[in-house]
This record gives sequence, structure tokens and C-alpha cells, in this order.
Amino acid sequence: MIHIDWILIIVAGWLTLGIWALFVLKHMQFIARRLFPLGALLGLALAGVALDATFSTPEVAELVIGLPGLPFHLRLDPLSAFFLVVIGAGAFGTSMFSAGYFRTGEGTPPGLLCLEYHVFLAAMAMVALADDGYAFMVMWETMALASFFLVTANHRVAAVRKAAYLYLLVAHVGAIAILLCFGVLQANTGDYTFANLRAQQLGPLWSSIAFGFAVFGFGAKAGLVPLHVWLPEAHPAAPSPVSALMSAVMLKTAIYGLLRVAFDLLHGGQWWWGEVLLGLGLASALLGVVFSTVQTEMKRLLAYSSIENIGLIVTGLGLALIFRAYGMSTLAALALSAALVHVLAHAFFKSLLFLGTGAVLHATGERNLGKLGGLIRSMPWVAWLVLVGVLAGSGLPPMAGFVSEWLLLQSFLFTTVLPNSFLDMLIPLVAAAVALVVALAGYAMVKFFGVVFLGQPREEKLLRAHDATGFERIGLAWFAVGSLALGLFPVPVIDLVDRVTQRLVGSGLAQTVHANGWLLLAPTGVERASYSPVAFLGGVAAGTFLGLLIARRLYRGTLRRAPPWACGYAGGTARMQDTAEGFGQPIRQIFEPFFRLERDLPSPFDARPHYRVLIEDRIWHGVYLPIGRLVDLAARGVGLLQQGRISIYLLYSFVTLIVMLMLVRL
Amino acid sequence: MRALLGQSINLYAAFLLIVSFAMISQRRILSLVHLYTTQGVTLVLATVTVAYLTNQPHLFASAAITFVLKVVLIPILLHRVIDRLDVRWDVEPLINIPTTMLIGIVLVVFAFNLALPIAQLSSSIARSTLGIALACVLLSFMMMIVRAKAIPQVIGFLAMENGLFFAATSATNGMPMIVELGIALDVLVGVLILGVFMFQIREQFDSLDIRHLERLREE
Amino acid sequence: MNGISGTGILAQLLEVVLALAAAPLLLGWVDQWRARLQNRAAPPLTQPYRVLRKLFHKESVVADSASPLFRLAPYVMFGCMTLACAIVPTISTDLPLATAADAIALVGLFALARTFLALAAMDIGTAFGTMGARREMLIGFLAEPALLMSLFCTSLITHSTSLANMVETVVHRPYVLEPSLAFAGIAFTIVSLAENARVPVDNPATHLELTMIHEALILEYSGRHLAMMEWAASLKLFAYSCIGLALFFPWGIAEIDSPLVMLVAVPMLVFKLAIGGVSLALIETASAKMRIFRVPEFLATAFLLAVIGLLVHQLLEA
Amino acid sequence: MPATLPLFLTLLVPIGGGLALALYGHRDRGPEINVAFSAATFAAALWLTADVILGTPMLGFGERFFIDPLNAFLVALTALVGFTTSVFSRPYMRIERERGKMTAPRMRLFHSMYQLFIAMMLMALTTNNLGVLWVAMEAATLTTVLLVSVYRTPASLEAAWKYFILCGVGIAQALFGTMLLYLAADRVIGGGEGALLWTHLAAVKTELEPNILALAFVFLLLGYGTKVGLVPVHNWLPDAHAEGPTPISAVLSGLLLNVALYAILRCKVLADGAMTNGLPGHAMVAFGIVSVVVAAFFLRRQRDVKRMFAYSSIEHMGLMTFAFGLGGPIANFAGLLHMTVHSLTKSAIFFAVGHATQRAGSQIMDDIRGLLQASPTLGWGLAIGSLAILGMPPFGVFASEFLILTSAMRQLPWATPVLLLALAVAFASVFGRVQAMVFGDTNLPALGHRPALLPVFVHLGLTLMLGLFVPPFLGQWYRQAAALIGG
Repeated sequence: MIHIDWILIIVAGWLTLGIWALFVLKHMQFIARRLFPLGALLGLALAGVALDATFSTPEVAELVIGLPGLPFHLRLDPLSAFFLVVIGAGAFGTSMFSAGYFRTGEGTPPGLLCLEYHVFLAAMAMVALADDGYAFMVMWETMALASFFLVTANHRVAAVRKAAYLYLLVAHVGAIAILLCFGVLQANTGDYTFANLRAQQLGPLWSSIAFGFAVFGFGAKAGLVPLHVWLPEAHPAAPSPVSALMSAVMLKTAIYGLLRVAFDLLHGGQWWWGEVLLGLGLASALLGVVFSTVQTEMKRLLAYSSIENIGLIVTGLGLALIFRAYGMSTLAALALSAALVHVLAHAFFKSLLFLGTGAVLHATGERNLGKLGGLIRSMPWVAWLVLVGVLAGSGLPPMAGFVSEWLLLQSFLFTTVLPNSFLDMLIPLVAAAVALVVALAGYAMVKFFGVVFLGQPREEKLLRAHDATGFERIGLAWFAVGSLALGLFPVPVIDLVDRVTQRLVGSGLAQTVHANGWLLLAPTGVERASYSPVAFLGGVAAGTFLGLLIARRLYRGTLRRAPPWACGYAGGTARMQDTAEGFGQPIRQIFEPFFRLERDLPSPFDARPHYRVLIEDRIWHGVYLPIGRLVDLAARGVGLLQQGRISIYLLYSFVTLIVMLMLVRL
Repeated sequence: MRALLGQSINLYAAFLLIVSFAMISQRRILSLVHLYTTQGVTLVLATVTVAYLTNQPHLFASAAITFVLKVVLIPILLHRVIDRLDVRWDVEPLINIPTTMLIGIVLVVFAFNLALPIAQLSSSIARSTLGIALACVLLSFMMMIVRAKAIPQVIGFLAMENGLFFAATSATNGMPMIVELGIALDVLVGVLILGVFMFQIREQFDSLDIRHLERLREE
Repeated sequence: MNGISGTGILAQLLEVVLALAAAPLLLGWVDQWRARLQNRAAPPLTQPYRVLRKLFHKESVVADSASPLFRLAPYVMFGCMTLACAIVPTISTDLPLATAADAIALVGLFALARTFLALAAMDIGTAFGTMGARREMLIGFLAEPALLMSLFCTSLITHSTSLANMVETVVHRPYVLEPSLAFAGIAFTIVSLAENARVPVDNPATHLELTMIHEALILEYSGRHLAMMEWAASLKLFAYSCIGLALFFPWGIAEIDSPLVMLVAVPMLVFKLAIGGVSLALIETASAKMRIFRVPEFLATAFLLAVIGLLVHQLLEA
Repeated sequence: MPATLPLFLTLLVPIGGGLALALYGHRDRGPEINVAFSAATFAAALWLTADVILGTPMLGFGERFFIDPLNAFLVALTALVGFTTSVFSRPYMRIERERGKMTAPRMRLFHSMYQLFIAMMLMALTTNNLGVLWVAMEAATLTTVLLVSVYRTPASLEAAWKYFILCGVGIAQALFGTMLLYLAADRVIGGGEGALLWTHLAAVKTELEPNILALAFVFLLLGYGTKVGLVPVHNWLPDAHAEGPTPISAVLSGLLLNVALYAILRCKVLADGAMTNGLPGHAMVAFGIVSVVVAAFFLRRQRDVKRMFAYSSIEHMGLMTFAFGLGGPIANFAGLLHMTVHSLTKSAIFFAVGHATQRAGSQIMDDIRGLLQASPTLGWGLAIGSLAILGMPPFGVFASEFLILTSAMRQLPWATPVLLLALAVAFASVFGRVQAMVFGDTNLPALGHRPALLPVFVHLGLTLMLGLFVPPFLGQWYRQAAALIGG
């Protein structure tokens, strides 16, 4: 049995779990305690098989379903295997967490929720396998549809319905763009298998058009800047395990699609493509991180941070495209590895953060940062595991987030050798922006952890918050250990990623990295740059131990508990702490032009002072509402056609007849 | 004698065109019904002539059906509807009569040069009548558009059927029997249903003005 | 790892011990000069050591709502700062730990320390703690990219980001006037002033609610935890000045092939640090403390200067 | 047992049903009889199609009737949807009667006219004589025009009047076109019965006079196009489908439009043979694109649910006309597949909409809220049905749209973005409304009788199957039919 058959069995397994759940529609306990863990184990199996498949030769299979002339072609090559690893790992952790999380049906009957969840997973896995236009489109939109129904789990809330509608609409428009992209790629051969698309030699114009459609289509699903408005609405609306899956894994299928089209089907193409991706990625990163620092609702904060991380990944892809266009395959491999490592790292720490918010939401029923705080005392397990995610999220050294940031900054440093002088000027600015983005991400993560878990609890009921249960802990622990392990042992990850870069850009980092053993990461030679996370953690631990040793030898050994000092002001209530708006206030002031601010500040003579700050996205008002108004105008124009008078209708028929007759006579 | 009869078909065609023009410029409903009846009579004569010339027995049967239907049955029905609903007042055209006449002439010219190439090819006796038949159809179509009342619209619809029937008999020496029967049956049932509708509209809106029927529209 | 030589380990240990010992001395030296320039009676040079000894022997009072994170943070801070001093080549470039982290990892290390400090400050949940954390993160997110860019200026010249390697290449190269280094130098001084809470950004001596940033973070600490924090702060100042020396005045440092030069390197280092301390005191007395919302513009200028340094490098020297 | 028995039964059973129900239609057992007759028709139709598909195309009753793979699959489809609509109309009509909207004579009228309507459509599909095809189409209009105004509301009266007048004018143009065809055939085969038989015309289609055929095709395209609802002449369709009782809307939207398009296809085959400049194809492509784009923008401002889905029918018929206009084996195959899945999905949607409007007591979408909570099967039926009709992948509509758009990309590259934009606007408009109806809290009272929702899920199951896996024999069947259309 070759790998691809095992994967198909796992996907079939997921579907049977879903259908099985239909028959036990209302048995919450059975579904949560039996079906979800089974789904998790299948996810783990998928990750294992995919891991092994990355290191083996590509395999092809054909399913009988599909159009009569075009059955489903499937292909498992290192690129799809890598993304299947991401899907499998994400599925395992999230399913384990869901086993403990889903106590009430969240609005829809639990059986239906389980079906949609597993169809969602199966569709994502099949998207990575699809090897022809039709199969890809069917699996792509089934994924969008399944996630739509998951987002509308508790559809009684009007905001959830609005968010879900916007999500499916943007996803559908994106899918249309992808269909057009495949249409252009097939270049009049009518054969939609990727093998044929790969063989086509398109001229610069048509390949650029295809690339444009691909960026639009996959950007709509990934949340690149102009098409990102659905993400901060849809992710918070979904139940937490689903928003974890959507943020950590579904966005990566869009990255997979972009890689498949740009690198595999279009063979890299022109250099300015990299520039476009660089620009879009940077804009998304900056906008995402700035908006995430000013949010007052925890899941929206994480959703915007997903946009930021996707922006960083796409910046890495852009750089790889530029290098590839100038023929520097090793540097292209460096940039591409940075992007792919970030894909894996983000999948782990973002799932951890979203599942953390899920645990908090379940324990307190609150999602607004203004009503949380001090949960580290009542929910230690969740707090300390989420701390690992926060450190990884802000790209701090021993953790996973830092490795990809380190590789990305390294790849920026070597762009000086580019022949194009304009590009040489531009690259330092982009490097500076990336540094700023990562720093701001740290700011957002500190705000998230500090306001939710530290300080005084802002509501009484927070004291009675119960900690995560058994299954939930396994899920959180899996992602925490994953974030730490990815951070500490980057060399095996580089080996995995190297298999993908070999196929896409022709060279990889494996040899140079292996020269220095599996502890030290020195992608381009030790003398240029090297980073050994294990030694780094060892150094910090040694220093801390040294400090403890010194303190223990010198100190008097007593410790007294007393009310906090607070400069002598006694009786500090929880409301005197910094609120989420307060913590974000400096950013709001510095990055004023980014937001669309509506502020009503109470006047001194106001009997009932009311303070409200509403931060909105300029793009929503600048781009989306005008389009809506335009379509309405067109609809009203067309409406004139049906005015109700029968003589006018007869006139239409009469005039059409006369015109057609004239045409025939010419 | 046969040549004379051949020309008589052209005469009937010309007479039919004149009646169509008259119907457009007519103001009173009763005279509209009378004109419709005369059209029916012309049709019967034309069919008989063609039947005689091409000695096809089934055309005599179809002429008989046309006579019963379009000269006897439908006019009686229209008269009864007019009496029961006492709609005697004259017809309100949406645009004034002179302009309709002008458009009518343009339509006739268009129909003629449209039918010209076909006329040369068709082998039947009365080739040129096809243009006139098409003109009658377009004229009655235009009459339906400009009339604001239900009954003139119905009469326009029936005149259009007459034009088609005349085209069928004159240009192609008559369609197969089954088809003729089917068309006649459809026209009869159509008229019955229209009668029922007119009673319902009258009862619903207590007026037969089409302008009441304009509620279903897009904002 | 270019072979962990015996002398390398010796140099590494010597460097760490030297840093731990000399850091409070440098702080005392700067305070002494500040007092003299403001013609006040200067405190003795060993004043910081006395403060540390006093604090170590006092009882540590911890707020009742503090979580284990609060008590762990000082030691993590101390650990990070010792690793920072171990990585930065002060007396020799043959340091086994140098390959463990390059310039970017060093900036990440400072970020890690800052994150723990901010979280610890927010843990108690007092108004001052959270306000201090917000201000610290505000300065942090502006200073970090500026620091990274100024480090990049040198790494672009030396085509490497590992500090030891950068110092070696600069020392071996014949002296070349590098305008981009000038921009990087100014940016670096601004960032180090901000990071170490010196006067233009934050006054280390005062507890005034409106202006304090660093002091607000360690407000709740006392006893041995406060001692650890103070020591870590002095280590941070020491590390920053060593980075400054390594980047811009690296001469007189021992290399792999000549370990004996270390004996010369120590006095040279002390001399350079003394001059740095005096210049720091001069800057502090010459400039007044900025309003908190002037600081972002101040740091933004540093950030722009560093980026312009990079561009200048591309333009002139690439 | 003569070979033409299944054909004889397929036509006779509904006519017999019509007459029987004219007598017993008003009895309380009326709906059951209606279902029985429809089931019998469905069985006969299956038997007929089985014969034709396994055997050879069949000429019945002395060449007056002709069955080949093209109209065989339409006969099967019409019988199936006719049967399922009768199953749906059983509880629907009973509830309408209890609410006093349907009196005994109207029930009788409804049932007998329903059966006659099915009979006339089957007649139109199976006949070989183009004149009889015209007569059957006219009869189909007549049988449904009374049903559209059965509720006697001012709006339904207006809709019926417009339906009759506009379709009457359209059909008249089609008669003139048939007459011109007869004229052209007369010159080649000579007069009499044979000149109007499609098989004879198809045999000699290359020798027919091109410019007579051009004129004839224009009249036929416009005539039957009015029945298909192509845009400049579509105005009757939204009113008629919205005002009539829902079973009638389902059957009108699902079947009558297909039969009209089938008639145009028959004429297109002849016109393509005679003319070389490809006018029929270009005309149909033009009408198709205009219909899709204009209908998509019509959907935007709808407030009545049945009116909205009527416009969606116009859009899909436009798409099919575009596909058949393109010509070529893949496009024709896609058009036929789209015809099938559109009828199945649209009738399923009208079943769900019927029960939803009955529960809400009004067809205005703002009054229908929280269907999913009111009755899950109804809510899910409408949600999945509307997603299917909007072309979301796992369903068959996406499969056929994928084929249409990809073949369009090869032959008319500029048309694809226009169509896709229109489909996107349609998706945005329809799904926004449907989502508001399906989700959220409900205040809808329960229905008297249990709604018959089995047909909805049978249809959606078939569409899902066609979307993922077109069985080989069905694929072969469509390919033969596509080859027949040719061109």
C-alpha cells in the first residue's frame, strides 16, 4: 500500500466518522468522547504518513468519481505531503481539544457539528492531493462550504450570520478567480490535469494574467490585504476549535495553492511577480499587526494576528520568487524555507492560542478583554500552556516563531547581490518593516496574555472559572510541545522543508545545515550566521540557575505576603488596571492614519458621560461598500426593464423581432 | 378562368391588408368586431379559391372550420361579452391614430422587402401574398401594443392569428390537416379563456383598462 | 563551531565573571560623573555594590495576588542578561557561546527579557504596573527594529551577522571610513538610551508616576528579587555598552590565534568603558527628560537613521 | 405486444388521468389519484426510455412520433419531476384547501389541468411533426394559464393575463416560423404530411434554402424563446411563477422551460444544417449571455421568494442557451447535464419554498425567519437546495457550469469573466436572502399536515450524485444526445 492509498483511507475514515455521527445525532457524550478522539488519531496517522511521504518519490492515483471525461486525479508529492503534515498535526491537536470542549451542542445538534467538522478536515486533505482543475475546485469549495456551516454553528446571533455570509461570498469570488486562473493555464488544450497545465508554455502576458488571478483567488482565502475583511469577522464567530482549524490550517491551504500555481505550474515566471507578493505580504503584515494591537475582543485580536503571519509568509514567498527569477536558487531556497517553517510554526502556536481562548470562553463565557483578567490563578494549566504560545507568537528566540523570523531576516541580508538596483534599495526598507511587524506582534501578544491571564480578575465570576479538562489539556499540550520542539530542533525541520524546496526552486539548505550537526542551524555557512537554540536555552537556564544560586547563598530566606505596594495607594480595585483599549492606546495614536476612528468623548458638562471608541477598517468603507452600492445601482437600472405595463413588454418582443429580422437580412 | 382565380387571391390579400389598416385606425369596439368578421370572410374565400385551384379536399374542410370559427362563433362570443360588460365607449389608443398609421406604413414596407427573396423561390400560385400576410401579422402585433383596453388587445391577438392562417394557406397551399385542426382548436380555447378572464378582470377591477394590471413590477 | 579550544572556554568564563563584577561598577562610575557634572557631592564608586548587598539581606515582600510568574521573572531577567554579556565579544572573539546566537538572536534575547519583565509587572494588577508595562512595550516595539537595523549596517559591511565574526573582520580590515556606520552609531546610542532608561527617555533615579517607565516595572519587587532586577539592569547597561564598543571601536580585542592578547584586552576594555561612562553622563546632564509621547518620535528618528544607514551602505559601499 | 405500447401508455395515461380527475378531482381522495396517475406515467416513461436507450431510436404510429436519446432523457426527466411534484402537491393542496384558498371546483380544475399539462409536455417531446409540436406547446400554455389565476387575487389575475398575452404572441411567432419551415421543406420534399416531420427534414437539411431557414429560425428562436424566458421577452415568467400555486411554479420552472428549449434545439439542428454562417449559434450565445447578466442583477432587489427563484430560472436557462449556442460535444453535453440538474434542483427548491411560504403565510422573504429552527428538514432542504442552484461544487450544477465555462474559455474567452461575474452577483444576492430565512430564531406556526419533504431530498441526492459521479450509462446517454444536437 503506497502512501497515497493510506491517506485516502484516512480521509474515508474521517467521512465515515461524520456519517456515523449523523446516526447518533443527539448523543453529546458519545460523539465528544468517542468520535472526536478517533478523528484525532486519524489526524495523527495522516501526519505520520505524510511525513514519511515527504521523503519518498511522488505517487499518483485516480478516483472514479468526477466528470465522465475528467475523473479525479490525485498526486502526492513533497509539497502536498508537507501541507498534509500541517493538516494532520493541526487536526490531531484540535480534535483532541474538541473532545473535551464540546459539552453543549453550540446551537446545532452535535452530530451535525461532528459531520461538518470531519467533512471540513477531509476536504482540506483532498485539496492538498488534488491534481486536476476540477478535483481542486470541488474540494476547495467543499472546504469553504463545510467551514461556512461550522461558522454558523450558533446561527441565532445576527453577527454570526452576517460574518458567515461575508465569508462564503469572498470565498466564492476567490474560487471564481481560481477557476479563471486554471482556464488561462490550460491554454486551449481543454485538458485540466495539472500535468498538462505544467507542460504549457504561456507567453509573459498570459502567464502574468494567470498569476494575477491566482494571487486574487488564493489571496481571498488567505486573507491578503484588500480581501481580508472576512477573516476578523468569521474566525471569532466560529466555535473556538473551528476557528483554530481555520486560522492555523485552512489559511495554509491557500498558501499551498499559491505555491502550487506560482512555483509548480508557472515555473516561477517574471521577477516583478515577487515584487507584487512582497508588497501584498508586507501590507497584510503591517495592517494585521497594527489592528491586532488595538482590538478589545480576544478572538478578533488573534484573527488579525493570523493576517499578519500570513503576510510574513507571503513576503517570504515574494522574496523566493525574486531570487528564483534572478537564478539564485540557494537564496531562493533560504527565503522559501523561511516561509515554510513559518507555515508550520504558525499552525502550532496559533492553534494553541485559539484553543486557549476557547478554554477561557468555556470557563468564563466572556470573550471581551474588558471582562477578563487574573485567570492564571484559577486556570493555571491553560495559562502556562498559552504562555508558550504567546512567546512563540511574538517570535522570541527559543520558540518556533523565532526560527522562521531569523531565516527571513537572513534572506533579506543577502539581497545585496541582486543586479536590479531599485530592488537593492527597496529590500532594506522591507527588512525594516518586517522587524517592526515582529516587534509589534510581541506587543499584541503581551497585551493578550497580560489582560486575559494576569492582574486582578475584572469580574467576580472569573474566580470560579474551572481549568481545562483532560482532553483539552492533551490538545493544548500537543501544540505547546510542538511549538517548543520546532523552536529547539530546527535542523530536522529544515530537512523536511528541504525536500519541498528541492522540487520548487531546485536547491535546498540540507547539505550546509548537516555540515554542522543537528544542534546548530547555519544555513549558509557558520561564518555568516549561526543559531543554536539548544545552547541558547541552556545559556539562559544556566544564567537563571546562577542567579538562584547567588540569591540562595546571600538572602535571609524569608518571604512575606502583603497587599501590593502601588506607591502607597491602598485599596486598588480591579478597575484601576489598564484595560485593553488603554493598552492599545499608544498604537492607536502612532498609527492613526491606518484606522477609521469614531470617537465620542464626554464633554465636561455631560450629565451622563459616555466614552466610546469604534475602530473600523478603511478598506471596508473604501472598497467593499462602494462595490455594494454599485451593484445596487445596476440592479435598480435593470429593474426598470420590468415596469409592469404589458404594452411595454409587447414592445420589447416586437422590437427584438424587428432587430433580429434586420440582422438576418444584412 | 384559372388565371383569374389566381389573381383573385392577390385581391383577397390586398383586401386583408386594408382591413388590418382599418382596424388600427378604428375607435369603436363594435366596428372592430365587424372588421374582424370581414377578415374571417376574406380568409374563407381565399382558402376556397386555393382549395379549388390545387384541388386538395382537406382545404375545403379547413375553410369550413374557419367559417364556423372566425365568422360565426368568435364574433357571437365577442358580441355577448360586449353586451354583458356593456363596454360600448370608444377605444383609447396609447399613441394617437396618425402616428400609428405612419408606423403601420413603415412596417408594411419592411415586411414586403423582407419577404421579397422568399417570394421569388416559392413555387405556389400566390407567391407575393407572403409579404402581405407578414405585414398583417406585424400590423396586428403593433395594434396589441398601442391599445389600452382588454378587448381591442384580444381582437389584435385574433387578427394576428388570421394573418398567420392566411400566410399558411396562401404561401404553402395549406398545412397538413392535423396541424390546421390543432391551430383552430387552440384559437377557440384561447378565446374561451380570454372571455373568462375578461369577466374576472371586470369583476375584480370593474373596468377593462389594462392600466390596472400594472402592480407586478420591480421597484 | 570552529573547535571549542581550551582558551576559548577560559575566555568565556573570564568574560562572564568580568561582566558580573564590572557591571555595577560601571553604573556607579556613571552616577558619580553625573553628580560631579551637576556639581553635587558624588556617591562612592562602590555605592551600587552596597545597595545590592543591602537588598540581598532584606526580607522579600511579595503581593498576595502575585502568581509564580512574578517570582520567576527576576531570575529569568538575570539569566538573559548574563547570556547577553557572554555572547558579546568584549575581551576575546574566541567564544564557544558566540556561535549559539548571532545579532538577531541577541535582539530576540533582549525582547524575551523585556516580555518577561512586562508580564511580571502586569501580574500584580496595580495601575502603575500595567501602565509601566504599556510604556515599556511601546519603547520596546520601536527600539527593537532600530537596534536590529543598526546591527544590520555592520553585518552588511562584514557580510555576517555573528558578532564575533563581525569584530574579527573589522579588526583585520585596514581602517576605511564608513559613513553608514556613523548613522548606525547615532541610532545605536539613541536606542541604548531608551532601552536602559537613561535621562532623555526615562529618569532612573525618580519614582514620579507620570514619568517613570523602568521604575514602574520593578515597583512591586523588594528584597532579593529587587536585587536581581537591579543587577540585571546594570548587566543590561554593561551589555549595551559592550555591543557599542564591539560594533564601532573593536580594536584591542583578542582573537583565536593570539589568546595572550587578553591580558592587554582587559585594561583596554576598562579604559574604553570609562570613556563611554563619562560620555553617557555628559549626554544625561546635557539633555532634559522628554514627555512620554515625544519618545516615539525620538525612537522613530533612530529607526529612520538606521535605515538610511543601510541605504547609504547600498549606495556608496556595495 | 407492439413496440409502440410504452409510447402509447406514456401519452394516454396522463390524458386519461386528466379526464378522470376532471370528474373526481374535487373529492378528498383527489390528490392520491393524481399521485397514482403520475406514478403510472413515470413507470411508462421509464419503460419507454429503457427501450429507446437499450434499443434503437423508435418511430411510432407511422412516423408521427419519434423517440431518440435526446428527447428520451427529457421524457424521463419530465415524468420523474411530474411524479415528485404530485407527491409534493398532495399535502400542499390539502393545506391550501383547509385555508379556504382552494374550493372544490378549483381543486378539480387543478388536478385535471395538471395531468393534461404533463400529457401535453410529453406529447411535445415525443412528436415528430413540428406542427403538432407547436400545437402541444400552445396547449401546455393554455392548461397552466387558468391555474396561475386560480387564487383570484388581483396580482394572480394580472400575472395570468400577461402570461397568456405574451406567450400567445410568442407562440404566434413560432407558428410563423414553423410555416416558413414548411415552405422551405415544401420545395425540397413536396407538400403533404411528410414535409413537417422532423426526421425527413433532418435527412434533407443541407438542401434547404438558407435564407428561408434564417428567417424561420429567427421567428422560432423568438417564439419558443419567449416560452424559455430569454431576457428581452422574459417579462411574463417572474409574475406567472410567483403568483400561481407552488406545484405549478415548480413544474413550470422545472419542465416547461426545458421543453421550450428542446423545441429550439430541434430547429437549431435544421438551421445549422442549412446555413453555413453559424447564425443560430451566435444568436443563442448572445441571448444566453444577456439573460445570465440581466437576470443576475434582477436577483439583487427581490422581496418575494418565488419571484427570486423565477429570476434564477431565467439565469439558468440563459446559461443553457449559451451552452447550446457554443455547440461542440462538450458544450452540448454540459447543456443537457445542466438541464437535468437545474430541473431537479429548482423543483426541490420550490417544494421547500412552498412549505416555507405556507408556514409563514406570506411570500415576502422578510416574514420568513428561522426555518432551520422551525423544522430542520425544511430548513436544510432550502439551504442545501439554494447552495446547489448557486453552483456550489459538490452538486451537479457546478459540474455542468464548470464544463460550460471551460469550453467557453476555449471558444469565447471574453465571455467567461462576464458570466462568472454575473454568477458571483447572483450568488451574493440569493444566498444573502436565503441565509436570512434559514438561520436565526423563528416565530412560524406549525403546518396542518406533515410536509412531504422526501421529494426534496431525493432530488438533491440525485444532484449530489451527478455532481460527484456521472454513472457510465448516463454519461453515454448524454454523449449520444449531444452528438444528435451536433454542430
